[in-house]
Amino acid sequence: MIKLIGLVPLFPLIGFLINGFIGKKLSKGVSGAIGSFSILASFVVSLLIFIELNGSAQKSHVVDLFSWISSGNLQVPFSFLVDPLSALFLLIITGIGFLIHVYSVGYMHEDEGFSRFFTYLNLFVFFMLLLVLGNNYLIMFVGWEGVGLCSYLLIGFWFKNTAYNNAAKKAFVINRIGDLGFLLGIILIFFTFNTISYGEVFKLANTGIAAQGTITAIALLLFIGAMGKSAQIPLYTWLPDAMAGPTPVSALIHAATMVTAGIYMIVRSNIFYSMSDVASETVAVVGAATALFAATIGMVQTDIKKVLAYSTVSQLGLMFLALGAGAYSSAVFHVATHAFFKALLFLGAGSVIHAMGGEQDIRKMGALKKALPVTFFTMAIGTIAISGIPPFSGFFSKDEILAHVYEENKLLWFIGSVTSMLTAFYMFRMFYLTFFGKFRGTHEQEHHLHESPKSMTVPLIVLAILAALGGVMGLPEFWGTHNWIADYLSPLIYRKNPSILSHETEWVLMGLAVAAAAVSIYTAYNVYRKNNILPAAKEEDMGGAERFVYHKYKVDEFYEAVITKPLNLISEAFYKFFDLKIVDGIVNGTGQAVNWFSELIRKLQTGNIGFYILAMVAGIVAILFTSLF
Amino acid sequence: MLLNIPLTQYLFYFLSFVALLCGLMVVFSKNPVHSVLYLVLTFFAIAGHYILLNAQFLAIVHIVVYAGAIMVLFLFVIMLLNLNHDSEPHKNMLLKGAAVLAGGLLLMVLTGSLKGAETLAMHQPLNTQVGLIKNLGTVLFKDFLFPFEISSILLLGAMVGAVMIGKKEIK
Amino acid sequence: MLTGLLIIFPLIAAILVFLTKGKTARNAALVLSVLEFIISLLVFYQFKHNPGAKELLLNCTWIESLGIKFAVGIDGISLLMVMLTTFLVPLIILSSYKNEYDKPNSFYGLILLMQMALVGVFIANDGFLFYIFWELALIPIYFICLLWGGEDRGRITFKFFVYTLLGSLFMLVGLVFLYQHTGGATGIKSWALNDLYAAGKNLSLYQQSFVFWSIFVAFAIKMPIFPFHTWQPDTYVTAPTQGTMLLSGIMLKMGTFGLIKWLMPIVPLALAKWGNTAMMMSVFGIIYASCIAIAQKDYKRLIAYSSIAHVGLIAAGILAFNQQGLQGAVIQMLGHGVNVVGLFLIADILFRHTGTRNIDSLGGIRNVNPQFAVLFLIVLLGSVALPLTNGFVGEFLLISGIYKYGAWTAAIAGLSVILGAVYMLRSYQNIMLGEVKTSTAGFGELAKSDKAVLIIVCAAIIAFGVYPKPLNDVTEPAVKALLENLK
Amino acid sequence: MKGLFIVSGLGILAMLAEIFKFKKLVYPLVLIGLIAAYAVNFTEWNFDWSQGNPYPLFANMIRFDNPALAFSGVILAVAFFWFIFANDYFKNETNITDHFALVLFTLTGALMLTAYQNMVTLFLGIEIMSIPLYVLAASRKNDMSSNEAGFKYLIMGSFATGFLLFGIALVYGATGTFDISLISAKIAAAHGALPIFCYAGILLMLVAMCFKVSAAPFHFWAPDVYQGSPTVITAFMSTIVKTAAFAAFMRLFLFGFGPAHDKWATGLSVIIALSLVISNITAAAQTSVKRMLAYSSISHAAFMLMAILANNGDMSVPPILYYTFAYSIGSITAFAILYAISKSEGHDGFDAFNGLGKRNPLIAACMVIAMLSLAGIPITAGFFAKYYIFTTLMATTYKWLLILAVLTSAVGVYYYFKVIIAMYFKSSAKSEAVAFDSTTTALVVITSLLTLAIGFVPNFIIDMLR
Amino acid sequence: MNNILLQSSIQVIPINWYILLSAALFTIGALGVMFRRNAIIIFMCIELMLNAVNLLLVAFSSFHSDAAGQVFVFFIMAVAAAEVAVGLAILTMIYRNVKSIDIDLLGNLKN
Repeated sequence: MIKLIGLVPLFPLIGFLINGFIGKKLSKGVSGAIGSFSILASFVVSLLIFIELNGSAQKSHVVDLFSWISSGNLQVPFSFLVDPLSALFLLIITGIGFLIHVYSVGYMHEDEGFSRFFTYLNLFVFFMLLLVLGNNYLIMFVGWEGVGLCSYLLIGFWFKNTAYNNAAKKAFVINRIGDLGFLLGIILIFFTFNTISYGEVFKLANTGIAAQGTITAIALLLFIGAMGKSAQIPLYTWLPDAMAGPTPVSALIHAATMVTAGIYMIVRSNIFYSMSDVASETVAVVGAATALFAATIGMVQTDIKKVLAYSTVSQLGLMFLALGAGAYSSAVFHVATHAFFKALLFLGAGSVIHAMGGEQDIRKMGALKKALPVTFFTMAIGTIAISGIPPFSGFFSKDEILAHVYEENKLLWFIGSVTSMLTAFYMFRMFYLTFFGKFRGTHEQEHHLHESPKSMTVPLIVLAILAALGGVMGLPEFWGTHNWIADYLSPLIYRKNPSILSHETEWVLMGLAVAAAAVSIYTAYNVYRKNNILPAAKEEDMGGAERFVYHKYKVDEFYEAVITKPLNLISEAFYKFFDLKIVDGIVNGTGQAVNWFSELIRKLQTGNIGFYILAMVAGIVAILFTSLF
Repeated sequence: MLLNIPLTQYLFYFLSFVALLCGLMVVFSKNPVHSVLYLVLTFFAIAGHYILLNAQFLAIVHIVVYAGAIMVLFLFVIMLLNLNHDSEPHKNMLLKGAAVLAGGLLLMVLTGSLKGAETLAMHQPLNTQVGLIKNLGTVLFKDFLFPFEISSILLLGAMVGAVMIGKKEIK
Repeated sequence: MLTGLLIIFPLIAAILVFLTKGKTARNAALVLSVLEFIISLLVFYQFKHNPGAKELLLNCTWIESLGIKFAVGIDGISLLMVMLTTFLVPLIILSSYKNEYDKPNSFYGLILLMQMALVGVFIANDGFLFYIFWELALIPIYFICLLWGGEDRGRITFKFFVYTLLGSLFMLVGLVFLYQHTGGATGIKSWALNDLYAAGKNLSLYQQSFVFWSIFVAFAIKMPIFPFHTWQPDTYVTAPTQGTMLLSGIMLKMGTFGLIKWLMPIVPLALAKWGNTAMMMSVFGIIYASCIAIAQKDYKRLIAYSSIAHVGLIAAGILAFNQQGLQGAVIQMLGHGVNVVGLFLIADILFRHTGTRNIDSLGGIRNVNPQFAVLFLIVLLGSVALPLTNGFVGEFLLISGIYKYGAWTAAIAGLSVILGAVYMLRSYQNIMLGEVKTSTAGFGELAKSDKAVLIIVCAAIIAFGVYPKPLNDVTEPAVKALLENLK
Repeated sequence: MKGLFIVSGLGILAMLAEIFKFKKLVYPLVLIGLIAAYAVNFTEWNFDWSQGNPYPLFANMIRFDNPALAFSGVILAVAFFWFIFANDYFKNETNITDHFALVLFTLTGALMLTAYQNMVTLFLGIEIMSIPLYVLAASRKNDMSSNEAGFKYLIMGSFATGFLLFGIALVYGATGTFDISLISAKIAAAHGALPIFCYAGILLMLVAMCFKVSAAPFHFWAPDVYQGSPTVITAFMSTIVKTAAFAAFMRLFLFGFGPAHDKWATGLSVIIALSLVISNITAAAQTSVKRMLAYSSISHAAFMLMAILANNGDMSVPPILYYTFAYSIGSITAFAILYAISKSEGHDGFDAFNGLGKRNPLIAACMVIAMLSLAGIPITAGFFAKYYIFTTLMATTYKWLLILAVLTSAVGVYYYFKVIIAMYFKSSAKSEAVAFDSTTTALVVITSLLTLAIGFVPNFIIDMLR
Repeated sequence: MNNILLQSSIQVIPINWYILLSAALFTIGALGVMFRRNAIIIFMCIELMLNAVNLLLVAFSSFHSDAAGQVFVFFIMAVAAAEVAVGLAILTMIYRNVKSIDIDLLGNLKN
């Protein structure tokens, strides 16, 4: 079965081609079915491979397809690698991908770009699978950029809207900044190890043939790539804007899969980070900063998807914090659980938006509990999971991360803990404002409120189950239970730090985390449920600090002022002044100088014989004089 | 003292003086007819030089051709065109100054290049007979036969040209 | 002999086309150029199976007393350039089907004549022959631009002509200088490529520097790289679309090709001394042109500047002069050739359908013609070097090559990846996305010929992005030989 | 040698035609005569002058050795083309026979200049060539421009002759002979120990020759004379006369004063540089095509001088030979077209060519070839000519001149292309074709094809003298 | 007396003096050409220049005892005559047209 790994990306590709070429001629049902079932097929194959891999002793299988790029000793085969990490990601991608496809059949039913949507979505899955399946960095880069493209296409799916298009463009460009770092990292890897295939690179790196500085450089360059794709400071600003895309897109790409590519990449390259303290510390600090920063912004957002988006950024920051602390399997664990509950939350939000007729402002919602029971129930599970309440999945993964961070650095642990507190607070804030209290929308909306169709609710339910139970993958070892995921990934982790925490400390930490979450939830309950305090309806009503945070600390404005505007100014200056006036001016000036000179010399030809003869004699004298004396 | 210097030398100085003076007068006299006459004088002075240089035949030819033919032609044209009055407007002073300057420089450079002429050895023994008609004839019709013949083309060309130009255009 | 045919056939074709009248001209030109493509396929086949075959070489005496021979030959690099030429010319001809040109026979005849010169440049093995073809390529394109160009064409094409001619005259001086130093021991001077290589290596640093700059300037102007580029945007804008395609798609490659084959291996010492300066010019040009492209409103001008940026990257890759840089350059030359033809065709289509090329007054075409939007997008992705398009393979190798030369240089050169995305996506958004405007409402369907060209271009973009191996295989030995030569 | 006799005989025959009333026959006779002269010319090819002597040697006054024959060949061939082009001129002029005679005498002088071996023959050759030319330049008697041209040419020409003679006298004084091969031997033997006035003499002759080939700063006469003279005569001057002047220049300085190269080279290099700059730059500002061609001829002169400057002995001859031929046929094409156009449009400005691309496509194409050739664009003859000069000069220390030549060539392209742009880019009020008679058309096409042919296969001419 | 005259001047006068004299005459001629506007006088000045050359040639001829120099002078005379003939013909033609022989009036062809 592993030999047939090519099938996994092939199915979505076929789906993409069918929908892309003849999707318009197909009915929506057929088109949706092709899209969904191609993913399902992939999922099935992935599952089989996963099982086979678990059963076999050899944990890493390379499947060569063809030689892609070859230039001297730079050999880049198009080959796939099946190992625990990629197999796990395959499952997440195809599994959640399938659910979201199914969900989309319902969600996008009224949209005229229905088949186009599935085309893009299938293409996305194809690239995402390439990303995780590739056996070398360049294949990963192919998927990396490919998913960026799909993200671009899907964010700007409703292409008539200029704001959406801008968001899409922003996402692509910012990702490209990261991609450049990634690309340079790959090139550095190549020139350091003369290969870019994972196995060989890691083996060579482990022997320590590369200088420490080089390793750090590689790690940092790769991390730049990760920062772009996984929306870390300073390249995170595209992700909240990316909510312009249809909600299933937000769920699949901007929450569950694509944005975790950075984590995948670092886990893949964990050896570099283990070898370089500078790099891993950078990762941890950036992760922690992002986590806290995004969480604070999430506190005051009023758009349901924006709340979730900042929460995503924040959670991703948490994962990077884990990576920086060397807790690679914990990060992957959190990727998985986050995929479950964040996809769930987004889809739930989608269901809400669907019911509200497109309304996304939580200030205009409220009391949706009754009208949307399934949505309410499943979202409740998601919210609890993300807040870190046991025994839901988020609790285990987050706790594992925090414990590891505590080992490494107390300050970062503190930041991580504060972030979880804030997370619990704003998630419940959103939850209460959406489902409880009074309905604050228009009459018309109230009239139309309805639970979503089966195609949407079934995926919600499935995801809710996963979000609730996903924790079993990584039960804490100090409970005496088996941490499956840590074991599962251990062949990939080159340098492991044995845990030094005592069980007592771990219990205390866990207790603290749960208590903190509970306090947050209670506060949220108090404010938004019990006292029914609404966020300010208008910006003018907000306090100065709140408004500043509401405007995301004006980071976009800052970037605009520091990067975009100067770039445009430089462009204009280069063009209007430097190019047209100076460079071209010199060229044209030469021509004009010739003309001017020409008019001048022309005057010498006076027509007067006396002058001609005089000039001739002068010439003779000059030549005789210079040549003879 | 005086006798130590051969008469030839006196003659040379005298003729040179005349030639140069008349030459200058050609340039500076206002009336074209005067110029012609001065030029004739110059030619005579030069003819004198020829004789001093033992080129007697040439001296005679010189007088005949230049003073006798060419200068007469000049005079003829001057009379024909009725130019025998000094009506010539002056060149602008700048150009005149430049002309004098250029002329002076030319002279300077030419004389400057005389340096080293002393090294040139005179042909010994000196043959005083080269300028005699017999000698010249031999050279002209032996060595210089081709130029001699071909100069007929030159004269023919000049003749045809002068006639063609001189003819009144038939309209 | 096959190579000889490659040169002669377009000449015959050009004469035949000159003799036709009216619309038959373009059909004849198309058929003949396709035949030429088939010939080049034969050459490719021969080369693949028997690279040393006699059919691929031609070595006739021409001006024997001056050591000038009519010598042509094929190596991997020139083969690809020839393939590019023969592949693009039919496309260019096909793309003109919707444009009504008067005197079509002259128009197409000149295109075919140009093809001859271009092929000649790429396969010449003799310095003099190379120069002749080099100059010869200039004349048809000058007339194409002058006779069928747009506004202010007299001045602009003239500037183009003088500028490039001046460059090539300097090249002639450099080549003649080299020629004078050939034949060391035997004293028999020769223009043969290998003799020039040998002659170049024996020169002193001072002499090599002279040769380097005199020849480099010619190539730099042709490509063009900063600061020799100012003829280019105006010319691209003014020239008829087919002229622009020839200029940017193929003719530009003469410069980069020349750099690879006719300059770098000749002057190793000068390269060590001046390579940095040239590299800085190229790299600065990338950023400079990209920035300027951002400020452009006229779509054709935007592509023109983007082309300067791309070619700056190619030049930088060549100047790095290592396996990856050179191979990347060759592949990117192909990629750029195909992409830019696509882009200029798109500009032409836009202009034909809406009457404007100002991207601000366009918009929403995707609503009207989604198919065009998709084709456009693919071409655009190729030009921003998305993986699995032809642009990526080249760009990756190029940046690798430059990286070997200098990490920071590569980082700066790599900025083109980002800036390219900025201006390309901005133009795409302004032209295709958003609400329909009055100018674009009546956009309508694409003409069959346009669609065919775009589809072929897109297919090529994807095909060579996914499977560039044949290109790599062909270039690798040639590049290795060049690098060997330098040692 | 026989060619010289035939041509001079033809001249005399033409004179007689007036008297014996066979005016009508003169034109065909001349053409036949030229062909005969051309043919006869080459029977003397590779004649071994050291062996027996079927021709009188004239005391080494004149020697039709291979270079001389080659240049004579060029002159005769171009003269043939010129006569075809000028047929219209000979039809209209009243004094046909005189014109024929004068032209043929000039031709005689030109042929002499290719072969002289002695200062006397040099001097006579120059004068035989020049004096009828003065007349021809002034031959449009009621046209003030023509008068002025003739007069300017005459005055300046005689003035230059004065310098030439003074130079000859000085050289004679220093070496005691007029024979250029003996002079050469003497100079070589002296190793620079000759009196300075000898070198002054050489320089004065250099100046005089530069005057004849119109190199700056002795070029002032050329544009005025070229413009004022009848177009046909201008064509004659800029092709045949120029070729002859170069043949003479080359013979004198390569074979005569070659050993004193170090004394005159610096001066010549300055003259070349000045010519390049002044001619090209001034030409760029011209509005009259004819005058532009005059300036362009100065720049071509500068190019040919480069080969002389290189002083490669025999090796310098083929480049000049090739250049003169390439330049001459290019000029003949251009002048033939210009002549017809200025006759039909009434002026010779650039605007006269407006719209010619549409009006007379064939003629316009030929003009393009001529302009490309003059501008030195491959694969025309003009390119190869320039290239050949480049290679010759590249072996010397005067490489800086090449850079200057390249830069000024670019300027040169500007004014040649002004014609092309006018033909194809500018539109004319008139749309009907300019009348070209069939002989002119045929001539123009043949010379254009020849331009391309010898540009592509220059072997014949350059290998001629090996 | 006879004895003195028979002694060629070249034997007592250094050749330098002749060159100097010729140069001076030549320069005077050249000066005249530059200095005057009257075309006829300009012609005469040119004749003066040619005569300077003649004198020089004859001097050198004697100096070298070589007749060729003197023969050369004949040719110069012939040419001078021819030149003058043609020149004066052109001059009269011009005079016929403009009623002047002022060369500064001939300035239509310029630039």
